[in-house]
Amino acid sequence: MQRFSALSTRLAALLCSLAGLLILAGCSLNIEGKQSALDPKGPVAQNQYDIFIITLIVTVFLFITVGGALGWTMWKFRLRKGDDPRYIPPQTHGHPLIEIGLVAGSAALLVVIAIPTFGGILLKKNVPLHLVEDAIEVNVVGYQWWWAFEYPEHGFYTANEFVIPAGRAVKLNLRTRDVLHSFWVPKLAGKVDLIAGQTNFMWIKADEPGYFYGQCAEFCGDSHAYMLFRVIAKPEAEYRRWVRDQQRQTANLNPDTGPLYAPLLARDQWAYPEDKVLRGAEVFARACASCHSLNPASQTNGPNLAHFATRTTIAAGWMENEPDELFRWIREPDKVKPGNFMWTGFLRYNPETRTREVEMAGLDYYDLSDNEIEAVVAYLYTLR
Amino acid sequence: MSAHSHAADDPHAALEALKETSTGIENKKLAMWAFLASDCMFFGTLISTHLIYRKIYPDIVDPKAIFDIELTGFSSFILLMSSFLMALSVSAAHKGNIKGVRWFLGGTIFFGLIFLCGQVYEFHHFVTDFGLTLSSNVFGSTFYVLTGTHGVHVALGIIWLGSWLVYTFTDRYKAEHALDIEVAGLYWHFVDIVWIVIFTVVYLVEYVPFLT
Amino acid sequence: MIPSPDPRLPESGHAAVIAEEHKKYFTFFNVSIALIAITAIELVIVYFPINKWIVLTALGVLSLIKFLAVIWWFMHLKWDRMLCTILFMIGMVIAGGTVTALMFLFEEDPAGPPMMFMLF
Amino acid sequence: MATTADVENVTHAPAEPARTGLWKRPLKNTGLVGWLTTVDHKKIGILYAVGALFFLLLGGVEALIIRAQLMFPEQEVISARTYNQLFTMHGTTMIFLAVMPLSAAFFNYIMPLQIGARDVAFPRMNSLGLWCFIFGGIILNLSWFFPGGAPDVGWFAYAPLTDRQYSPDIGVDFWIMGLQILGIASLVGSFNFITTIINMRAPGLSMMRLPLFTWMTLITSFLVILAFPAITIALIQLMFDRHFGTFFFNVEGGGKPILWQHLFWIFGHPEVYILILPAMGIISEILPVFSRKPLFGYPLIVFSGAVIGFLGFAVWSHHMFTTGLGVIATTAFAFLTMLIAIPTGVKIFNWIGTMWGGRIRFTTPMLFSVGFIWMFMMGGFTGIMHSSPPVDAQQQDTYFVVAHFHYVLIGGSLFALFAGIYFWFPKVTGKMMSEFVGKIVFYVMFIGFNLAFFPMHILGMTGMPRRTHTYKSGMGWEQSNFWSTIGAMILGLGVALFVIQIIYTCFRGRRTNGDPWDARTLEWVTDSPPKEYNFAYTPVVHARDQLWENKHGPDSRKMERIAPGPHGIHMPDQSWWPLILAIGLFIACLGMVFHGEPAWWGEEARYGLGITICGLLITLGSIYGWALEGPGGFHLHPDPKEYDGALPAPESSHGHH
Repeated sequence: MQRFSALSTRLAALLCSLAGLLILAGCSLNIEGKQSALDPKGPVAQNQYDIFIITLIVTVFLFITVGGALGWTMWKFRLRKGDDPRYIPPQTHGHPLIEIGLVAGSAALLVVIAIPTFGGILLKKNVPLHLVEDAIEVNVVGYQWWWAFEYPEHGFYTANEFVIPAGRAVKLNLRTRDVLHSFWVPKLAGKVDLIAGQTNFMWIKADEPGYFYGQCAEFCGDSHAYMLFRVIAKPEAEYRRWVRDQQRQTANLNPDTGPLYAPLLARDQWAYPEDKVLRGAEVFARACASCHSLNPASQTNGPNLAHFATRTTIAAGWMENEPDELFRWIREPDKVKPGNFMWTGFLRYNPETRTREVEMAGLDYYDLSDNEIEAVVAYLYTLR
Repeated sequence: MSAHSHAADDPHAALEALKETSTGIENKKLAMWAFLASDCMFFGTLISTHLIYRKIYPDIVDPKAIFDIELTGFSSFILLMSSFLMALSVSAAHKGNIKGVRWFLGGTIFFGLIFLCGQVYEFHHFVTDFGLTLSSNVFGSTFYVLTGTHGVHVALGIIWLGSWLVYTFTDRYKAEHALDIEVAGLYWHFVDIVWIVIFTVVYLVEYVPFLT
Repeated sequence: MIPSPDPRLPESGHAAVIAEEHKKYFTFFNVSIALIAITAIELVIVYFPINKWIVLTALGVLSLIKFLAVIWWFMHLKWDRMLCTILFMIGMVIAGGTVTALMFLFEEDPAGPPMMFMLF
Repeated sequence: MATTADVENVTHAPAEPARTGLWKRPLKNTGLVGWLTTVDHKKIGILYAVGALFFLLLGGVEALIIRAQLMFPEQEVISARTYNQLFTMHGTTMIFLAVMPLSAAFFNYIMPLQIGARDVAFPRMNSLGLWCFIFGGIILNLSWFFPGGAPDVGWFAYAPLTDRQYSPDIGVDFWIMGLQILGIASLVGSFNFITTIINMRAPGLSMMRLPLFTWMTLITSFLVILAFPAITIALIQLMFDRHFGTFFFNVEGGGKPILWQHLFWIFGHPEVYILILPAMGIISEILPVFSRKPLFGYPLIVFSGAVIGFLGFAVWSHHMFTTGLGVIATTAFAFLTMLIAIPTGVKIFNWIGTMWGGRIRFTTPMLFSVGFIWMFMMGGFTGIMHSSPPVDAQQQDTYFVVAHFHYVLIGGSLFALFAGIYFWFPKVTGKMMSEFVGKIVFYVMFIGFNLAFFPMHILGMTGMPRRTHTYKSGMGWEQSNFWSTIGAMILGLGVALFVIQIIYTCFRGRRTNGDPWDARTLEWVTDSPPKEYNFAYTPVVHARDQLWENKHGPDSRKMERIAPGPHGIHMPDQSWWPLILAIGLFIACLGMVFHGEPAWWGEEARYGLGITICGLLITLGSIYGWALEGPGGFHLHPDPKEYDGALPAPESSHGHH
């Protein structure tokens, strides 16, 4: 037993020093992941990263000094083999000077964190003066479980991914249509919540063009994990072209006055035969159009699908925008994203019956055949 | 009960015999004060909810148009009076004046009932004449839940004091029950001071001239 | 059945208790008169066409006086041990601080207009 | 001076227990009735501990299922809905049904012994707290068995997701009523502990001589009585929203869901300290014993505990840094939060100071205590990180925060509570837990815990949000998640081993004497396990670590004993009423749950209110039964031979060992 005790003491010390090393190894790395906050690409994220590093240095310093003292104490004053276990060490009760000194010391370290913290709070709240001139504005609206992005200066909507000009600040007004969400693109900025009943503000800026992963960070119900989005930073010229393209109508919205797709593209660019596309348009008008607007200037209950074919992802960033994936998404949306309204239809709560009633039917109701879905897929890919 | 033979020569024991508790405050009284400290937070939360929504939506309802400040003022007067009588019942209980306890407790309960009737009348008036219900707007929600919680406190107080009133007529009532009446009284006074706050921040401030 | 007086006190102190409680009677009476008077004043001053801040401050001070009067005399804090007052004040201070902080936080609503003291 | 010798003169008059109420008051303190009607703080403490350990295992199993689901990307071990229910119930269970009641078990069992009291101030109220806890746990977990299932809104239950519009199912109603009844449990318990500690200390045991654990019990109890009202009111408002159509948090009616967050965290932050302060108290008891030194800087530790408690009410919005608070509010809450680091640091410094210069024995309780300091330091330091809002903006709602609070709650609270169990187990049962197995449990848990939660820091910083039931492959989260799951399983193994060890020791454990650790405080002065009357005499305390002074101190600081009077020791009678009262509340809560559920109960849901009223009438009736039956009581005349199993004769300073 005695030997085991000594062994375990040694083991404890070893484990503790290992834990310390892990801390150093784990946190001081600049970990590049698709969604890593340790790989900042914009001033807000950079500022937050810098302050994080300051706190890291302070806490690692504390961990080494306090932990060192603790480890040393454990080692030095342990009961050794052969010691008299009944030895009574001096019964000291404390020393005010030591204690006051330690309190003052830790307070001083906190000041080191507090000062840049204050700067960071101010930075996140307001676009700096030199950037505010050519900042653009985007209204972000969270829905269960997707994102709508509105460009109020240009009058169009898009969904689940949006393009920003690299090098320019983007002011984001955050609102939600239902429950709480949180807008988070780690490489550009820390999150800000979308709170029902109020509008929140944040700003982002991408220093260089890039493709940034974002995700809802506030629990928002069944499919919270599937509420992703993308921010695409493009060079100024490409951004302008993108804005111009987005403002264009992609489809003729009145079925009586002509084909439902925009005849803007050369036929050879189409991957699908025209009759299939036309059939898809009809199915879309019947089963999808009540929720999905094809007019870039209007927003209905579901994601705006104008220019759908230009997007890189579908299902709120969960799947790549490829025909197979799209087919599966339309075939079984309830399996891909449990609880989502594309399947059940748009529900509205009736306070009288205290139940949720279907306001607009979903695909569960329409029960599309595989052929019809293929046609819709064909049609959707014409929406450039 | 746990007095022992050494009470006279041992100072600790003498202290114990006299006071029974470490601080000299009876357990029940101390627990009641702790409860009242906690109850401050209950009402603090309710009052802040009401004030916050009142501030966010100043125009949702014009309380001046529906409040009847004369009635509420009278209710406040009634509740203050009941508090006065409660203090007298406690005093009488400590004196061993059981008749006084009965009369003053009866008066306290009577005034409490009048207050409660006033509140029921007020609620009824709001619902029938102004259509203000729990679910008509935020003001209705916060107002009824705040004043209703206070009303429930009053009602529980009446039940509590009523039980003691009945108890004084039984032969189980003993002199040491003065403490229980004092504790019930603490609760009753607390209900009164909560009303002092509610009367000011929910009713009176609405009448301050600039608020139109 | 006439119960014996408060058992906490020695028998010899009974007369003293009675005298003490008699004195309390007049204190309670005076306090209650004061409370009613203050309530009446409150009811009148809200109609005074003077600066709202004066009225609001007066209202605050007057209700505070009422509040303190009730806990100090009616609730026996004057005669009880200090600990009761401290215990209750812990609750009061934290509750009061929380209410104040909440009111302030909801003034800071970035979406709405500056609502500072719209009510008060 | 009074000594035990007086007792020999006492006649052993038979005690005649009172029999009042609707039925005979239970007299037998053994068997099932004995446990159901007990008012003995020790039995109540044991029941608390058993219940809490049961729920700890339940919550642990929930956690393991969660980790299994996250082991690999894009898995479908369980559905999204089930996952959401699991993490909601895991959080709620661990906080309200495992850690808090386990702390309450120690409050109940240890605190009265530490202050030399016969019992708590209100024994029947203590029993009410226990039964409310049990029924609260039952209500919460009943939700699994009803259509719609358990709540799936998170333990924080942010509005408006909890609105009937977004959560039409019955789960949230179960959650509301379960928490409400658990709140009652905590509140009545805390009023009781406050009264007990302030009022029932042994003669000479001044506040500044109180054992640290008792101090932390007192501060925790204050936190409970001041924090729980906020959530109680918030829950009532939410209940009104869901059942009676009010607009407190309903956006369409003008409600502000942000208000829920404020009210929730006004409760929620002090709650964090409610979970950790008892653990700190336990550590502050164990470290001196195994270092053979008094606590370093006792007054400062007490004071910093009080400061932590007080500041705990002034920092709630640091859980809401990302909700768009104003600059002033954000800054104020950030700086106040940083301020809390100072008293917390003081405690760590003083614990090191306690060990410094001592003679440290690394027994199992000591290992867990030292493990606590290390792990709590880790959790504390990550806490300092997200006290800074800009840093928090990246860490909030990510696995970094999950790592942080598990370091504080497992590495912190749970390790300390386990240390407490190993430390006081011989006190409670009179049997020693095996040191060898105990150390294995510690190392398995320590390794498993760090493997499970350290990678989560990295997960969080590389962008993995919390409360997501799955994640895409290729995000760089696979490795960490895999190892984290492995770690969680090792941790689970450690806990399982621990439970097996406890059960084994209960039946087969080695008997021990009253003071196996050479301890310092008053609870070790009596028998182990203590007799139902705790102390056969009233201890008169002359020093802070009274037992240590008894053994090693000068004569002037040795304890004195006042023998009971000729009537013997007064014991309260057992009672059915606390249990019946809790059943009444249980019925009332269930009625309220069903009231909101027309979806599967149809029009009959309106009977829910009727059930609630019946439940409340039972409650009211039991209050009358309770009051009229009175505390009752009988007198015990302890056999002089039973006195002070562990206390050495005051004359000899080296009588022990």
